[in-house]
Amino acid sequence: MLTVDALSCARGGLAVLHGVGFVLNPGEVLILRGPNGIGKTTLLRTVAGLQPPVAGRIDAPAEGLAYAAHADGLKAQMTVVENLEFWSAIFGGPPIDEALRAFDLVGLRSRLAQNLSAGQKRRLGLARLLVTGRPVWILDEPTVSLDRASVALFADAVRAHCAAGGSALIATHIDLGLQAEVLDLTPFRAEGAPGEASPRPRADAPTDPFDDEAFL
Amino acid sequence: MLTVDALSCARGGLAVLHGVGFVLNPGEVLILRGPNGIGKTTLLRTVAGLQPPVAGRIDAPAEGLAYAAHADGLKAQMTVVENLEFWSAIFGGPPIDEALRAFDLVGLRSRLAQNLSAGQKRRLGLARLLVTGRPVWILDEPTVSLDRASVALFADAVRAHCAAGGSALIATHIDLGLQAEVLDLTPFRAEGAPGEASPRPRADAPTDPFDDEAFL
Amino acid sequence: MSIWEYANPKRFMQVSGALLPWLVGLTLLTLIVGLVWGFFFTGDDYRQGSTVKIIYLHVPAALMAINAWMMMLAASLIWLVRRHHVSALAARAAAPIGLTMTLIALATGAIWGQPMWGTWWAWDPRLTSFLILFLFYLGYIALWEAIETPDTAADLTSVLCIVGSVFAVLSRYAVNFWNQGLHQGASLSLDKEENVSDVFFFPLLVCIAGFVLLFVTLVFLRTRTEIRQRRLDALEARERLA
Amino acid sequence: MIRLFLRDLALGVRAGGGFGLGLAFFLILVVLVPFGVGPEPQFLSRIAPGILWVGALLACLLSLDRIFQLDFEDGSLDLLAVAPVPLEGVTAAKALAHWVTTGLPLVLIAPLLGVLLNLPGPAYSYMILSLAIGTPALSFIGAFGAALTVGLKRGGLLLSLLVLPLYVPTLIFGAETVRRGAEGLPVGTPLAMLAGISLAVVALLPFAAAAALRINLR
Amino acid sequence: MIRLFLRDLALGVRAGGGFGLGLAFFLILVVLVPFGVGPEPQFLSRIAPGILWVGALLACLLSLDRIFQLDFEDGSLDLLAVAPVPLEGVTAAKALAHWVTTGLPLVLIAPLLGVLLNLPGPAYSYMILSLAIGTPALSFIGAFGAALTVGLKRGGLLLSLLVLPLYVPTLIFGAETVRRGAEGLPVGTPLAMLAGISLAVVALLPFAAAAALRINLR
Ligand code: HEM
Ligand SMILES: Nc1ncnc2c1ncn2[C@@H]1O[C@H](COP(=O)(O)OP(=O)(O)OP(=O)(O)O)[C@@H](O)[C@H]1O
Ligand SMILES: Nc1ncnc2c1ncn2[C@@H]1O[C@H](COP(=O)(O)OP(=O)(O)OP(=O)(O)O)[C@@H](O)[C@H]1O
Ligand SMILES: [Mg+2]
Ligand SMILES: [Mg+2]
Repeated sequence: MLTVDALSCARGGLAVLHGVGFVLNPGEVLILRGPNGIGKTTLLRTVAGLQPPVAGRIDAPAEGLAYAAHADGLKAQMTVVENLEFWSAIFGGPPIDEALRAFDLVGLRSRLAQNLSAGQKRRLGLARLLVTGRPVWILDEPTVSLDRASVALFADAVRAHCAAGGSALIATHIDLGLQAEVLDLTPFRAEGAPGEASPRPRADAPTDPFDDEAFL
Repeated sequence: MLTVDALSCARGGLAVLHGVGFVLNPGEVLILRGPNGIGKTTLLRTVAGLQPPVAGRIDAPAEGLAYAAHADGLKAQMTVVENLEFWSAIFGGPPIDEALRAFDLVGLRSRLAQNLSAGQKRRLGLARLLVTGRPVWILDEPTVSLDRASVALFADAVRAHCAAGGSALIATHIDLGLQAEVLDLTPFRAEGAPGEASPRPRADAPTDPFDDEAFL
Repeated sequence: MSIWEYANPKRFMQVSGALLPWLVGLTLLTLIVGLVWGFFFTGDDYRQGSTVKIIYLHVPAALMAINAWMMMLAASLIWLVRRHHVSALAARAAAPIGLTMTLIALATGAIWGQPMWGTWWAWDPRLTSFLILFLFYLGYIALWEAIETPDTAADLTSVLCIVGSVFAVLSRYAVNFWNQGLHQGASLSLDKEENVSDVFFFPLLVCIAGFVLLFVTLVFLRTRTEIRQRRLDALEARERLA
Repeated sequence: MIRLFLRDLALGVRAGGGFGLGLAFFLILVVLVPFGVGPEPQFLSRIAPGILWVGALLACLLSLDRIFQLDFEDGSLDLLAVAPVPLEGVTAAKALAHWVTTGLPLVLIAPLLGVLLNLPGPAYSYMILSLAIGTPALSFIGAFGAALTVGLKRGGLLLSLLVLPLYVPTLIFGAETVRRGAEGLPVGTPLAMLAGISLAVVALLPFAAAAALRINLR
Repeated sequence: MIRLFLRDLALGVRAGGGFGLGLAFFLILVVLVPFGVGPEPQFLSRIAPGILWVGALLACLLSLDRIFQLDFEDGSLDLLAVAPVPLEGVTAAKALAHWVTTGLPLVLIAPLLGVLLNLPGPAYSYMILSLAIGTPALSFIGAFGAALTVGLKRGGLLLSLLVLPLYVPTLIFGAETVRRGAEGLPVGTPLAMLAGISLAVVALLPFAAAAALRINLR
């Protein structure tokens, strides 16, 4: 469903991860782990197609990905229902009732998004995934500021999604209680990347005279 | 050190919590728990003096509180050191080296804040607490997007703060591994507040004819 | 029992509800008498012809436009000092009425200006400061609309009203300095020689009284509406949350 | 796409930055100019076309950063970029929504403000016509500028700096149309040029804007 | 407080909205006006004082929302409100930083732009003087407006609507000073009024602004 092969990605012009590879099959969940700053967000944005890879290959179904990031993409001046309906219309996805129920938002239907608490906002951001109708979910720390009950709701939603043949790629620091493979990113840290102890060979002495690493 | 008595607070003109009371002594940590939307953020803002209480009393030392919220108050265009030094100068607090070390930011000293990852930003936001030199910390979900190692750093910082006679009031959903009292906010939910089943008496039939509840 | 009793929403609703029918009747009576007297039972002016009759709309509207702002200023101060919700809502209620009065004065003035000065508009000090007043009303109303939390909105608009008043007075003076005008000076003062002749004067007084009553009536009505709106919002919010 | 357009309309109206305010700004600007240059009527009537056009341009400019900035900040733009809609369509829909909330009301109120500035009688119809034809170009050029600066924190002034030179041709032909109209000269050429610019801009700039957005997102 | 002022200066310069851009906007506006009203020199020289003043005012206005909005969004304002510095001082420091990054450069470049608009010879010194005295008032009034609208998402246009009428007296006295200077008339009264307004505004409005901020934060 989603195949990533020997992928390198960069942020701010600096290589962050190097040689990442994995395969995500329908019905599977893959959890990305790694300390803060290793490059999880960068990897997910690259896979989602928001930035080009430095090297390597990403095989994803055309129009098959749904991405949810640190920011939720909610309009403060629109209500919960309006927000969801907008995204449903854009993606041509399923109707929103199911999504409202799955994330326990029915009681908040007509509240403006700006009047939600941090966790309620996050639930709405996750409900958006359901109305995209996309098979592959790419999630960056989805459970931030959720309480235990809401984390369980989220886990249920992921399970239901996988049971229906979908799959999910999730970067997270906490245990979601999902049956999933875990990919630790630490071994893929690019040489010389932020926080690395051993510096890579000096830039003024490249091995290949035609390959200048200042322009990677 | 901090005494809160029969406190009611409101958000958006609507009562959220009712009759909250607690005492925080030097060296103590109090953890606030409660489901999403119960009013933790509202309570903390009220205690920090950012919004007036509807009723009740807050006894806090003058200029004794340091507040850290969902947003970190970082300037994207300033470096880590510049950000910390600014807050240190404003609060007239201790020098910043200690704070940099405590949150493992030494290697990021001269990075612009906008080029930090989510977790690194959060660490910087927490380091700010150390340079305020204030005895009472008021923290709203401080560990959002931190990895395990960083959560441990944070817990160490809180322990050191308490050992030096400080205290902390922390709203969080996860277990910080701190020795602390826990206050569950669920029983203090105001009548008619979000999620409450029994509606309060209708507005057009208030018991006291001179008390109009639309204007609380 | 102090006068502040009436600042209680419940009490205000009771009293204003009882008063309103009388006010409406009195307003209608005065206005009809004043306007009919002015329009049909006074002769034409020897210089201005029948256009002079615009005065019966123009002058009262202009007076009320200014006084509405004064009333808002007073209500804002009361809100800030004593925090009586009714006074905040009364200020909010008065703003659109003041805006309308300003518009009426501007429009009737423009219509009058065409025959009198040969132009719809001139950058005369009084006209100009009226235009600025119009802008102040617009900004004040826009600020009320833009803020969602009622008490916050009341506080901020009150601050704006006070600061705005100072600047409005300042503008009035500045504009005077900037251009000498075409517009008539004040001619209603009782001790002046060149008063408008009595034929126009008495119906004009009745019209002014009518406009004052109209203003009071409308403010009462709209304040009641605002209070009900506020209660409705509170109910709806609770309903949604329950 | 239509959904996006409608959403932006709704947000424009709700978010405190809707119809009324664009108008209000235009109004205020037109009121301020006489304070600056003095109140003589024959004088005002000479500069009226230029001032009205410059005013329309500035009213447009002030609301430009709303086009993409908010969507960028709250992450909507990331999501739209991976949504099954072409980004060119997104930029066009947003520019159009901007025009309906900003340009269109300006066209409608311009005659009223013409009175304040003593605009000569025959110029009114040309004023409306030229604004109606020219303001879409302002919105689409502005959307391109907004797309270029979207990543920058509060790029408001940078945006103005980039966009204003691009506005020059529209401004010249627009104001020229009204000036000629006021003096009873033929207006065919400037009006045709104005229409040409508008058409070209509306047809082509969404592509440039979409390209700029893609670059800014990565 | 000084730290805050310095930080705001540094941010103003770094954040892509610094010195250069305020100037550039002013420059472009002054360049656009001849396109709008036509190029006759004696004509331009008559409207020059007014246009320069209106331009300064708009350049100021465009950068106003930066004063508090960014700090509000990233939470700094909450933190400053509980910090051991009076909020009045915070608003004053921020308004001052705004003046140094926006008003001051305008004062310095105005003579250059006067040349473009054919400003009459004797008016130059009055132009500089009146701008130097008047622009601080613009920044402080603007800071008050920004404090009123800080909670509102992209309150840019609302801010303009609130602030522009407050700018009227400053504009009148400023432009009047230059106009009289250009014609060789005495300028004492308008200049004194301008100075009076500036002093009063700088002394009093930070209190109103701080009050508005406190209300907006809760
Ligand atoms: C748009 C244009 C106009 C505006 C905004 C305007 C505004 C005002 C205002 C504000 C007042 C009340 C002043 C006060 O009592 O303090 C007033 C009064 C008056 N206006 Fe106008 N005016 C306009 C045009 C005209 C014209 C064209 C005429 C006729 C020549 C006129 C004749 C009068 C008269 C006779 C009064 C009563 C003066 C007095 O006794 O105070 N106005 N106008
Ligand atoms: N312009 C830049 N220059 C240098 N390093 C940068 C720049 N921008 C980002 N980085 C670094 O790139 C790394 C990858 O960041 P990314 O946001 O992908 O991390 P992450 O794994 O998502 O971390 P977190 O768990 O904290 O969200 C970080 O270490 C960050 O500091
Ligand atoms: N304008 C409003 N009208 C009605 N309810 C509101 C309004 N603004 C906020 N609320 C509600 O007030 C409650 C308290 O919000 P608060 O942010 O304090 O919750 P919280 O405990 O911090 O939640 P979280 O854990 O999700 O951060 C929420 O249920 C929220 O939906
Ligand atoms: Mg991340
Ligand atoms: Mg919260």
